[in-house]
Amino acid sequence: MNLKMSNISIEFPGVRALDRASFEMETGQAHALIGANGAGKSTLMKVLSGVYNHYSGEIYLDGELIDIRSPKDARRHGIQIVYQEVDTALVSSLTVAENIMLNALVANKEKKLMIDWKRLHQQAAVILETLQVKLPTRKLVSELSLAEKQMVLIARAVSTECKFLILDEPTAPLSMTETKQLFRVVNELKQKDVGVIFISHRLPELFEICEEITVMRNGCYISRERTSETSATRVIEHMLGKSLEAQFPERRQTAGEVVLEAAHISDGDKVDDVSLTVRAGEIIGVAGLVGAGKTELCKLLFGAEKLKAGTISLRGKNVTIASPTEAVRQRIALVPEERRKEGVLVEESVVTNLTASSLGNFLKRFSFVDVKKERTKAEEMIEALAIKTPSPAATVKHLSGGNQQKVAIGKWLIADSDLYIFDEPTKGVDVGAKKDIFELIAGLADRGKAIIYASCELAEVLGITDRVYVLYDGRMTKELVTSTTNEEELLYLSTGGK
Amino acid sequence: MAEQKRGDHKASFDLFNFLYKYGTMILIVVLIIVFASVNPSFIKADNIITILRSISIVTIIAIGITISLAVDGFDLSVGSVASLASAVVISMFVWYSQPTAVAIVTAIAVALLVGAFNAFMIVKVRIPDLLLTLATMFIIQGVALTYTKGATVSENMIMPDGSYAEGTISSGFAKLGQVPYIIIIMLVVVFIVHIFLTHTKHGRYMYVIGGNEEAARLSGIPVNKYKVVAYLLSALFASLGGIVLASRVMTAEINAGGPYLMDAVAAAFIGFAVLGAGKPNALGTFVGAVLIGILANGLVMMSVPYYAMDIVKGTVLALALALTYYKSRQK
Amino acid sequence: MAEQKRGDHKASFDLFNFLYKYGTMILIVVLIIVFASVNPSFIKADNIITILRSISIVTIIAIGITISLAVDGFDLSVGSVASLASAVVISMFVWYSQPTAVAIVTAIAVALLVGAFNAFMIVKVRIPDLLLTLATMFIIQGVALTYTKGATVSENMIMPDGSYAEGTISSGFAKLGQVPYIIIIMLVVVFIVHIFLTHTKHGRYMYVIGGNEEAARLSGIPVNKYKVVAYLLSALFASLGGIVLASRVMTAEINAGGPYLMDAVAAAFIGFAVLGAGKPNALGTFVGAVLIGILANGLVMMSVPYYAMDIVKGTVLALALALTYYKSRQK
Amino acid sequence: AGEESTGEQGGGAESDTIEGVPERFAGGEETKIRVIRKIGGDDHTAQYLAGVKEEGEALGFDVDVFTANGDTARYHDAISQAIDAGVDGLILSHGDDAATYDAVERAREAGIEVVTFDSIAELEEIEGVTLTSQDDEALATLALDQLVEDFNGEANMIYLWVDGFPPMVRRNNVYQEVLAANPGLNELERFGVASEDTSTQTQNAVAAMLNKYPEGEIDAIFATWDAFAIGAARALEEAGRDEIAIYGIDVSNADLQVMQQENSTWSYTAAVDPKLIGSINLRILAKKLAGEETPQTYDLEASLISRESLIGGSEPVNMVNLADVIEGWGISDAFEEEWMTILKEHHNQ
Ligand SMILES: Nc1ncnc2c1ncn2[C@@H]1O[C@H](COP(=O)(O)OP(=O)(O)OP(=O)(O)O)[C@@H](O)[C@H]1O
Ligand SMILES: Nc1ncnc2c1ncn2[C@@H]1O[C@H](COP(=O)(O)OP(=O)(O)OP(=O)(O)O)[C@@H](O)[C@H]1O
Ligand SMILES: [Mg+2]
Ligand SMILES: [Mg+2]
Repeated sequence: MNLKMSNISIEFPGVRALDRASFEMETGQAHALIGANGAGKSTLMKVLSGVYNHYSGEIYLDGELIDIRSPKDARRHGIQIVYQEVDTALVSSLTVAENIMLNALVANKEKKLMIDWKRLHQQAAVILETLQVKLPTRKLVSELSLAEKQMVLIARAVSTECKFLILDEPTAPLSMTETKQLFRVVNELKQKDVGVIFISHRLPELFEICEEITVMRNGCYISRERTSETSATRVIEHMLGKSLEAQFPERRQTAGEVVLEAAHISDGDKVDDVSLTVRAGEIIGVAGLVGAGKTELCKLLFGAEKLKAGTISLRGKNVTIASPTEAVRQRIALVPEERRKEGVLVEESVVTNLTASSLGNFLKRFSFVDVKKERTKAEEMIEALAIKTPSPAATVKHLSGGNQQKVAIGKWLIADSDLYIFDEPTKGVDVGAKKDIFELIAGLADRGKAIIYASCELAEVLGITDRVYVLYDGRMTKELVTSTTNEEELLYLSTGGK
Repeated sequence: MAEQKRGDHKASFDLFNFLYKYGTMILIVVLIIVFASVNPSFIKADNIITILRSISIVTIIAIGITISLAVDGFDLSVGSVASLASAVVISMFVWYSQPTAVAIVTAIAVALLVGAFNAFMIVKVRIPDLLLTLATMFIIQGVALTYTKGATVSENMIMPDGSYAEGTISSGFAKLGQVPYIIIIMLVVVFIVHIFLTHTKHGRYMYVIGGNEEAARLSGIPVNKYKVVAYLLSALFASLGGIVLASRVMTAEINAGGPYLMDAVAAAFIGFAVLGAGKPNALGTFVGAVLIGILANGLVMMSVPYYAMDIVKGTVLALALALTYYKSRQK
Repeated sequence: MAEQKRGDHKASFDLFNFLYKYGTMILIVVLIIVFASVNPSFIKADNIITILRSISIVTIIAIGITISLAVDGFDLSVGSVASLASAVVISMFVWYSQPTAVAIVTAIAVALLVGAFNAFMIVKVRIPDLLLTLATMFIIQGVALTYTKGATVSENMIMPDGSYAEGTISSGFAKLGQVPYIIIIMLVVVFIVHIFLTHTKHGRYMYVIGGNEEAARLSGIPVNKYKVVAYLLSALFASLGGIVLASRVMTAEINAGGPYLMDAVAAAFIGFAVLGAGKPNALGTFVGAVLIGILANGLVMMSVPYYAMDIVKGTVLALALALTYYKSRQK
Repeated sequence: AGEESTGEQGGGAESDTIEGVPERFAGGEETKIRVIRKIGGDDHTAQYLAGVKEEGEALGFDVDVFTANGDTARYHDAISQAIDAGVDGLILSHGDDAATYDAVERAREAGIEVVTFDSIAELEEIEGVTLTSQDDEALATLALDQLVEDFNGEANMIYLWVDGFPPMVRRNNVYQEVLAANPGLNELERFGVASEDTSTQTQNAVAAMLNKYPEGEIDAIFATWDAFAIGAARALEEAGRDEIAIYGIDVSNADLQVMQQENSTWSYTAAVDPKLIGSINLRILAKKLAGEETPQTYDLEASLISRESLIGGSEPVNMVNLADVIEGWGISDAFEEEWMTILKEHHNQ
C-alpha cells in the first residue's frame, strides 16, 4: 500500500508549523522521518493520525483521496500512532490488558454491554505473544517501566487493523536491549506488511532499521532517499541546511583539586556501593544502560534521594547532603533527565526559571525580589546561551525542547555552582542543539567546574568526558580513562561484562 | 510511580501494602470489637439494621459522587439536589395530590435537569467542576427554598392562601424509607453501580476518562458524552437520596439534603483505597459509609457527649486516611 | 496550554481574552450600576462601608485559602479554625480575665497548632490535602464545641459550676471589629499578602512549588518548608478572621466560622482569573469577595426575598466563572 | 449526719430502698433517659439540654443528650437507637416532621415514656405522650403588644422572620393578626435565614437596610428569634441608629449582654427560660415513669423582659440572676413533687 501526504500546511498562533509539507511511503517497510527540533515531524504525524483538523492539504491512500480529521478517521484507515510522550496515551490506573484493548473495545462493533474480562485478558495476551513481549496482562500500567509502556502502546496499535504505525521518538528513553527488542518488533511488523514511520534523533539506528528516510526542515519537506543510498553526513546537511563540523568540542585537560568524592554510597535500592571522584575542570562520565541507576545516582549526589550508606565529601570535607536545598547551598547543580517534569517550570516565565535556584542573589531588603537586576541577568544568560525565546517573560512551555534544556542549564549557570551533574542532557535534542550543549559543558569545565555527565549514549560519553565510570545494575563495574577506551568496551561493561 | 514497585521487595514494606488494602476494613473490625465489648447490644441485629438504615441515604448520595469522581469530576451540588428532590416529591403529593409514580418521576426529572445544567457548564463552557458545582449548590439551594417559599412541606400544611394542603403521601411511598426497603434500595444501588463501573463497557470508559482524558479522547471514546452521563447519574442518585429521605421523614424540610454532602464526600474518599482499588469505586464507598455509620452509632452508644463526636469522627477519618496513604505514596 | 496563545490573532478571540481578564471587574461594575440605579443609596459612602465591613472577615479567611492554593494545596479547615480562634479569644477574656495581647496571642497560637498538624499530615504522612483538611475540619469543629461545651461564650455567662464568668472583653479588643479598624485590617492583610506573594522571594517560591513541586524541589527550593509555612499562614489568617469576628460580635457563637468556608472558597476561586492572573492571588481574592459582598448587599436593598438570594448569588458566581472560563480553555 | 449514718448501717437489705418515693425509683436501679433534639448549634439548645441534664442527674437518672444539628434523618437514627437500646424515657425536642409520629408510636410500643417539646401537634393522638411547647402565641403577642403600645399602633417596621419551623409559623400567625388589626403598622422589609451564621447574616442584611432607609424612616424591628435580634442590634449599634427599637423573642446570656450594652436598642424580648423548659420536661417524664398522671399538653409561660429592667440594677444581669429582675423567671414548681425533693436529696449525698 502507498501512503501519500501532500501540501500539508498548518498554523499555530505565531507559528507556521508545517508549510506545504509532503511525505510518501509504502507498507512493509520502515520509513525514517528526521529533522531538527521543531522541524514539524510530530506535527505532521499528528495530522496523519487525526489529532489536528485545521490543516490544509491532501492525504492519499493507494492514490485514493482520504479525509482524516479525527483519530477515529485515522484508525479507520489503519493508521496508528505511538506518541512521543507515552504517558499521554496510557491510563496508568488501569491494567495492561485494558490499555491494550482500549481501541479494540471502543471500535467493537458488537454492542455488548458487559465486559468479558477473561476474554479481554486472553486477547491482550495473544497480541503480546505475537509481538513476543512478555508482560503480565493484569499488571497496572503505573507499575511498568517506560519500555514496557511503549510495548503496551504498540500492542494497542496492532490490536485493531494497522497498516501504518507511527513511532514518534520511541527509542529516546530506551536501553540498548530494549531498543533491540523494539527493532525486533518493528521487523515483525514489517513482515506482516505494516508500514512503520520511525522518528528519531539517533541517526545510526535509522540507518539500521529503516529502508527509506525523509528529511524535514522548518516545516518543509526537504528530501526522500533510500538509506542504502545516502549517508549520515548528507542527512545532517539536509536537516540543518549546512554541514556540521566536529560535534564534540576540543577539551583542554586541566584537572585540578578533588571537588567531590563519594565512597561506597548506596540508596538501599537502585544504587549499590558506588564510589567516584570528580576534580575541578574535569568531565567524568557515568555510562550505563537505561535502568542502570544513573538517574538515581545523580539524585543521590544531589540530595534528592536518601543516602543509606557510604560517605560523600566535598572539597575534602565530609558532608551530609540531606536535600537539594542543601546541595545548592554546597554549590552542586543537577540538570535532571526529565526536562519538562523536573528540569524546568513549564508554567513559569524564562526569567523565573533562570533565577529559580539563585533568587537569593537578586534580592533587595526583606526578601523583595529585585526585578530589574533579575531580568538583566536573565537577558545576559539568554544571549550567552542563544536561547530562542520571544521574550524573557515568555512561558517556558512554548519553547522547543532544545531551548527548554538550555533554560534548565542556564538556571545553574546563574547559580554558579562548582559541581554540575548532567543527567541525559541530550535526550530528545537534535544534533545542532546537542553541539551547543556539548560546547556549554566543555566551557564550564574550562572554567574550572567539576562535571558529572550521565548518559546511555555511549558515543557521547566517549566524545565529551575525560574519565568514565560504568554503571551496571546499580554497581560501579569499572573506572576508565576515556582516551584509552572505546565504545565496544563501554558496551561490554555496561551489559554486565567484567 | 515506579517506586511503588519496591514494595515487592522487603517484608516490612508489605505491611504498608497490606494496610493500604485492608486498613479501612481492619479499622471497621477494630471499631466493632471495641463498641461491642463496651456494649454488647451494638452487634445485635436491631442495631445493625439501625446502622444500615442510618447510612443508606449517605451511601446513595455518595454513590453519585463516586460516579462523578470516576470521570475525574466532582459534584458539590448533590446535597442541594437531594433537598430539591425531597421538596418536589413531597409537594407533588401534598400540594398536587399526584400518584406516587408521578411524584417520583417529577423529582427525578427535576434533578436530571440540574445534572444536565452541571454537565453543560462543565463540558461545554469548561468551567472547572469544583467551581461550577459550588455555584450550582447555591443556586439549587435557593431554588429549593423558593419553591417551598422557605417553608417545610408536609401533609396538612397551611398554604399561602390560608387553606390547608389536602394531598396525602401515599402509603406505598412511605414504605421506601422504612426497613427493609430503605436498606434494600441502598444495597441495590451499590450493587448495580458496582457492576456498572467494573463490568460494563460504559463503566470502564468512565474510568479511562478519569484516568487520562486525553488518551480516552484519542481512543475514540466520546468523552463529553460520558461526562454528561456521569453528572446526570450523580444528580440521579442525589435525587434518589432525597426521595428516600423524604419518604423516611415524610416531610420536606428546607435544605434537608445539605448535611449529607460532607459525609458523602468523606465516604467516597475513604472508599478509594478499599481493597487496594486506588480509584473511586462503589463497594469502597459503601465501606466508607459503613465506617462513618458505625462510628456515629457506636459513639452514641458509648454516651460520648454530642459535642465531642465530631472530634472522634474526624480523628478516625484522619486515621483511615493515614493508614491508607502513609508510605503508600512515600518516596 | 499552548492554545491560549491563539487569542492574539483574531479580533473575535480578543473579546474572550478581554473577558477572561476583566470579566469579574465588568460584572462588578454592571452590578453596581444596576443596584445604584434601582436604589441610589447603594453607592453612598455609608453603604460602601457596610459592604466592605461585611466582606472583611470572608476576605481575611479567603486570603489564607489563597496562600494554601498558591502551593497547590487546599485548606478546608479554615472555617473551623476561625470558630476555634473566636472561642479561644473570647474565653480568654471572659473566663480567664486575660489582657488583650494574651488573648489574641493564645488564639493565634492554637490556630498555628492546627496549621502545624495539617502541614505535618500533608507533608510527612502525605495524605492528600483535601482529604486531610476535611478530617481536620471535623476534628476542630468538635474541639471548639467541646471547649465551649456547646454554649455561646459571652460576658457574664454562667459557668458549669454555677458561678458567673467575671472577665470582660477589653474595649481595645472591641475596636478591632468596628469601622474603620475592621476594614483597615482587611486591606492591610490583602496588601501585605499581595506584596508577599508577588514581590518577595518566598511568594515566588510558593507559586513555583504550586506550579511544579518536583521541579521546584530539584531547583533547591525547600519545598516542604514552604508548604508548612503555607498551611501555617492559612491557619494564621483563619484565626485572624475568627478573632475579628469575635470582636465584631463580642461573643463566641458555636461554629461561628463554619459558614465562611464556602464564601471564602468562592472568593478565592473567582480571584483566579482577575486581571488574567491565572493563579490564586490576593488582589483577585479581594475582588471575588467584593463581588460576593456587593451581591448580598444589593439584593437586600432590592428587597429580594431571602430565599431567592442564593439563586442570584449562585447564578452570578456561575456567570463570573463562565465569563472567565468560556473559550479561555477551549481547544 | 448521725441519722444518715445509722440509716446506712441500719439495714443492709433496705439500704437500697428510698423512703417516700414512687416504687419505680425506690429500688435505686438505673433509670436511662435519652434527650434527642433535632436542632443544634445555638444557645437555646445548650441551655435546654443543660436544664434537662441537670434536673435528671439531680434525680439520679442517667441522662444522655444528643443533637442532630438539623439533620432529620440523623434525628430519627438517634431515636431508633434509643429505642433499640431500651431506654426508660425519651425527651424529644423539635420533632417537627411527620415521621416523628411513627417514631413516638414505636417508642410507646416499646414501653418507653415520651415527653416532647415543640414538636408536631399530631402526637396528641398517641396515648400517654405529653406535648410541651413554649407558648409561641404568647411570646409573639407579648412582644408585639408592647410594640403597638409604644408606637400607638403606627410604626414602620422591619420584620425578621424565617419560615419552615413550627414555632416560627405560629409566631408569624400572631404577627399577621396584629398587622391586620393595626393598619398603622407598616412592614418595610423582611429578612431571615436559618443557618449557622444567622446572626452575622442578619447583621449584614440589616446594615444594608439601614443604608436604604435613612434616619427616621424605620421605627422598629420585630425579630422573631434572638439570633435575628442580636444581628439587628449589632447592625444598629454599628450604624449608630439608636432611634430604632428592637422587639425580640427568646433570650440567652449573650442576648442579655447585648441588651445591657450602652445605647442598646434592643428594648424588649419575650422569652421562656430554656433551661426551665428542660427541667420541666424532665420532671414530666419522671412523673410518667413513676406512673403518675400527667397532662397531655403543657405550655410554658412566657415573660417579657425589658431593657430598662435589666440596666436598673447594680450588677450585670445574666440568665441566673434574671430571676431577681423578672418576676417568676426561671422558677417554676410545675410538676415538682415531694418525692422528687427526697430523691434529689438522696442523690445529693
Ligand atoms: N499545539 C501547538 N501550539 C503551538 N505551537 C505548536 C504546537 N504544536 C507544535 N507547535 C510548534 O510547531 C513547531 C513544530 O513542532 P513539532 O513538535 O512538530 O516539532 P518536532 O519536529 O517534532 O520536534 P522535536 O524533534 O523536538 O520533537 C514547533 O515550533 C512548535 O513550537
Ligand atoms: N515506569 C516508568 N514510567 C515512566 N518512566 C519511567 C518508568 N520507569 C523508569 N522511567 C524513567 O525512565 C528513566 C530510566 O529509569 P531508571 O530510573 O530505571 O534508570 P536510570 O539508570 O536511572 O536511567 P538512565 O540509565 O536512563 O539514566 C528514568 O528517567 C525514569 O524516570
Ligand atoms: Mg516531536
Ligand atoms: Mg536516567
